[in-house]
Amino acid sequence: MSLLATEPIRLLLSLLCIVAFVGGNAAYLVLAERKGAGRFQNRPGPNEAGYGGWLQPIADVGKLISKQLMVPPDADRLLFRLAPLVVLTPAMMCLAVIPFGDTLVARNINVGLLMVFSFGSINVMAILLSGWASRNKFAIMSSARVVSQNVAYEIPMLLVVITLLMATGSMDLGEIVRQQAGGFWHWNFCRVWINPLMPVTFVIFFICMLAETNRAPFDMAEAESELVAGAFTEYGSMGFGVFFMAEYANIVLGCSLATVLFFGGWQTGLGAVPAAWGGWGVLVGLGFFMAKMYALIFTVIWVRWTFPRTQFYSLLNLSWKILIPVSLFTLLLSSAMIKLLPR
Amino acid sequence: MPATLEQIREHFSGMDGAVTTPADHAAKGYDLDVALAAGGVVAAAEYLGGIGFSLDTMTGVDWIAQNEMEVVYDYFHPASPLRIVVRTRVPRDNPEVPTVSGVFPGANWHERETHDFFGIRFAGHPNLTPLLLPEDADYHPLRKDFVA
Amino acid sequence: MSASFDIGAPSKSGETFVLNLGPQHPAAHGVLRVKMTMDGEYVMRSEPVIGYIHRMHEKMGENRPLAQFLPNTGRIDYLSALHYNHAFVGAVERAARIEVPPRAEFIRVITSELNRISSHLVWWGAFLLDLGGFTPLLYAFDDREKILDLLEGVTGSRLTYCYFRFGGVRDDLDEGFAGRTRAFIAQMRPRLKMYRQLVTDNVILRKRLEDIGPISPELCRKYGATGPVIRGSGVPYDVRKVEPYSVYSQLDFDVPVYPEGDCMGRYRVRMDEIAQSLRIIEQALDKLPDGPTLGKVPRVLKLPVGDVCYAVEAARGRLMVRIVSDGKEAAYRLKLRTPSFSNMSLFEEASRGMMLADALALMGSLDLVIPDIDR
Amino acid sequence: MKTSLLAVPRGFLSLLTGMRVTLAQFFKPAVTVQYPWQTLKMPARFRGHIELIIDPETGRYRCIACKLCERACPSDCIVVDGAKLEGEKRKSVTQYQMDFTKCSLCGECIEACPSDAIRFSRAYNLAGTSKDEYHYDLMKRPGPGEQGP
Repeated sequence: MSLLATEPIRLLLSLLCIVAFVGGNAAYLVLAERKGAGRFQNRPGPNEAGYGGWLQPIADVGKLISKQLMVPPDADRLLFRLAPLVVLTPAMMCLAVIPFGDTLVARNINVGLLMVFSFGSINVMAILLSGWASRNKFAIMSSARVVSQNVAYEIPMLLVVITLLMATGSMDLGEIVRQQAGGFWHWNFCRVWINPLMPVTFVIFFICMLAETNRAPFDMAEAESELVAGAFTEYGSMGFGVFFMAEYANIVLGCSLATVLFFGGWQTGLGAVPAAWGGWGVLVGLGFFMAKMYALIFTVIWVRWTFPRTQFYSLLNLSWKILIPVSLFTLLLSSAMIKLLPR
Repeated sequence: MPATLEQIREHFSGMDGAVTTPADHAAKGYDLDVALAAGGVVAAAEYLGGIGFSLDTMTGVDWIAQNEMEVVYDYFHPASPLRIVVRTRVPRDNPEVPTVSGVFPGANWHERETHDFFGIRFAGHPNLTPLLLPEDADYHPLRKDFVA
Repeated sequence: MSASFDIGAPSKSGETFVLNLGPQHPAAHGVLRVKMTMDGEYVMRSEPVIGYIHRMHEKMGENRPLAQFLPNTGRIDYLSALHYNHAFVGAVERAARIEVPPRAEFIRVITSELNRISSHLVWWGAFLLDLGGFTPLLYAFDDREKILDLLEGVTGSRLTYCYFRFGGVRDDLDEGFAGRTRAFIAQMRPRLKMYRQLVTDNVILRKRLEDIGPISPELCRKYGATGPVIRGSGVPYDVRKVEPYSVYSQLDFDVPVYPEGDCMGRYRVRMDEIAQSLRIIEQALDKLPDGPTLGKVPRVLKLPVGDVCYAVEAARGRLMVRIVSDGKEAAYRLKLRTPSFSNMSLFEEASRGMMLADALALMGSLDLVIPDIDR
Repeated sequence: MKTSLLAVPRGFLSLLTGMRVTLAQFFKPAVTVQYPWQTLKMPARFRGHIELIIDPETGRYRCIACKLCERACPSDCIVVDGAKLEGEKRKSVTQYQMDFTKCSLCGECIEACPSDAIRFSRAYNLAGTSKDEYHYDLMKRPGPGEQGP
């Protein structure tokens, strides 16, 4: 017992949990996405493998693993194999600081938010690597697009996060959640007295998250009707599988972060969990966290199956001409309100 | 206002060696049939293009019995029901017709196709390479003496 | 000499590379290859390479009796097979002076217009797929399935129809067809509204299509582009109106025209055409006369010597069949003027200097069917 | 680009409208058929491969082996043979081969038939592992007595 309580063991266990969480989510979010797409398109989606298709992810992974990992001739062999690892690791690292419950956090550090963003930026590096190493024209065009896209969208995303930080005064994700305790009107999304544009801030955050994770309508990295499969054109087998997993890991991360920042993390929104529930209270909190996170993930899927892809340049226009000015404005507005209005 | 049939007919009657035959649209699908010498097709295209006609299509016909190749140009007008057919015959052993792709860029592909199928050469064509047939094709399948 | 054939737009960086789009590419919808000289994302010059599925239908038409060419007509443009049926039987009827009973003509119009709607629905879905929207395709196919069911009841086939015959149609409408078709029309109209809400009004789509790929009427004229391409450039050219065939002159319908000439113009023309086709079908069902569906045709059909043309408005534009006859059972020369061929030929000039994604939007808006180009 | 300030919220609203449309579809039942667990009934005029009609009175094929279908076929996929049976004026079919790999289901043969002896079947669940499986001997397929109405 005492051994379990020691910090390194606890950390190791938490990391294992995160890996399992990411793996399970990636596998079953693919199924959820396909099922969801099916529902949006009036069809059942995959339903042959197992009851209602529940074994589909296992069949998919089995298929991917059994295939040969081809490295195209003249490709940079090292970078080509490295890219899938580089894309998946940061997402997992970031999840270590996400507080799923009051005490359910792998490693609580007081600059958690900063860590999420610094590791999150490595994602673009991985796609750049894969595109470059593939030695494929489509892949290179795709990675060039992805770099400019990610640079463009990191700015408004950071701006809205700064807006939020002004209100919270802390980069500790646990602390940010604790500040949102109480009724749901205490969630940052609803705290219009700090900044009347808080919902707009969330929308900007959400759009940027879609763009950062390269999801439709901003899926420039893949853009299957233009660039075949973009940066992943030459990948097969689990190399492609890992990119796929990373996409979902990034979605999980983005939606978790949105839950923490805007929707009160593990807070129920109905008041505090009675202290008498003890350990069960944490589980209730976890349940609420997951419910909010998956609702956001559903929205991400919903958006993907509704809209056509944007053009590359209107994507950049959207960021530089609309999102950045608006987020700058919210930044100014909330700083002014914090200065002028009594707390 | 597009030119009337009479005006067009009058114009072509003035051309050297042109034979114009009016046709009943309901029975033939076109209004005027103009037979020209091969040299006149560019002038015809320029004239028809100038009064707003567009090249509908062009094709060859292999008249093997007469030892001649015919090239048929169909013109349509986007604003009037008039259809003009311009045709010219060239000897089968040396089928060469000047290109009209300078007047109608759309003729570029039509001429390449006609060259593919009949082996008719279009003098002055910028890129007379096989279009529908494989790039190394040296046969002309719509010639009547073609054996697969 | 036109210089436009070999000189592309000026390069911005001075470095170019060649991108082979196809023959297997998700946006080519078939085996079409476009050799693009790119400057980064900009298309400097694009050279379509066609003929991958060339089948020499014209030669087949020359070595078999006319009636045996009928199954070929359904396989040139597999999305609007009935129009090709119509053009071919129309040409033969014109040459042989075969009378077509009025009921057969109305059935031809009804089934052709249904076919036009189904073709436009496939285009709509596939075009949205080109633009990265997946869901509309499934909605379009759901509606199209209903049309295919209707046409299957009449013709027995779902895609490559061989239904029109010289002098009429093979079978009369099947029982309950009128009722089912009216029910479909009533169902389709709210769906068109849904399409508008989901796609046409969508700001992303409008940003992608408005002012993209402008095609001027002059460009259409130079290349012989027809159908929704020329109508999206503001020219009200529709064979059904300009050169009325069958019983179109008895039916009241509008020709949708948008003067913009951009991808959105062509998009709107096709969406409006679906509504107009519904109108035509409704009227034709109201006016449908009784009577035979097949006129008198000699058992061995020989066309008189001479040539004849017959044009119809296919879903993609002006389709013309020219038959040259030497009095035998088979045609001496059979020429198919297919709309996609001419529409595709202007891509080279129109795509110059565009960005890749926009060039593909332009290609999608031309509504290409590759076997229709290659024949 | 002309973008008025109002264009941004308007564009956003159009996105929400689109999302409302897809959400409404989300709760509608699937329109697909789960083939092969569910199958559809083919319409009366469905064009399957051709089959020989058995005369219900005599219980024999109506075909008189006149070979008009053979001649009418655009793709030369029919081979018919017949013989005169003892004491009969008409010929009877002894062999009716059809190469379904070439058939384009145009119906020329059915229209050419003077004795209404062939029609389209409604067989559509056709799958095979080699081309040879589609060289049909129509006198064996389907066997006499198995013919539907």
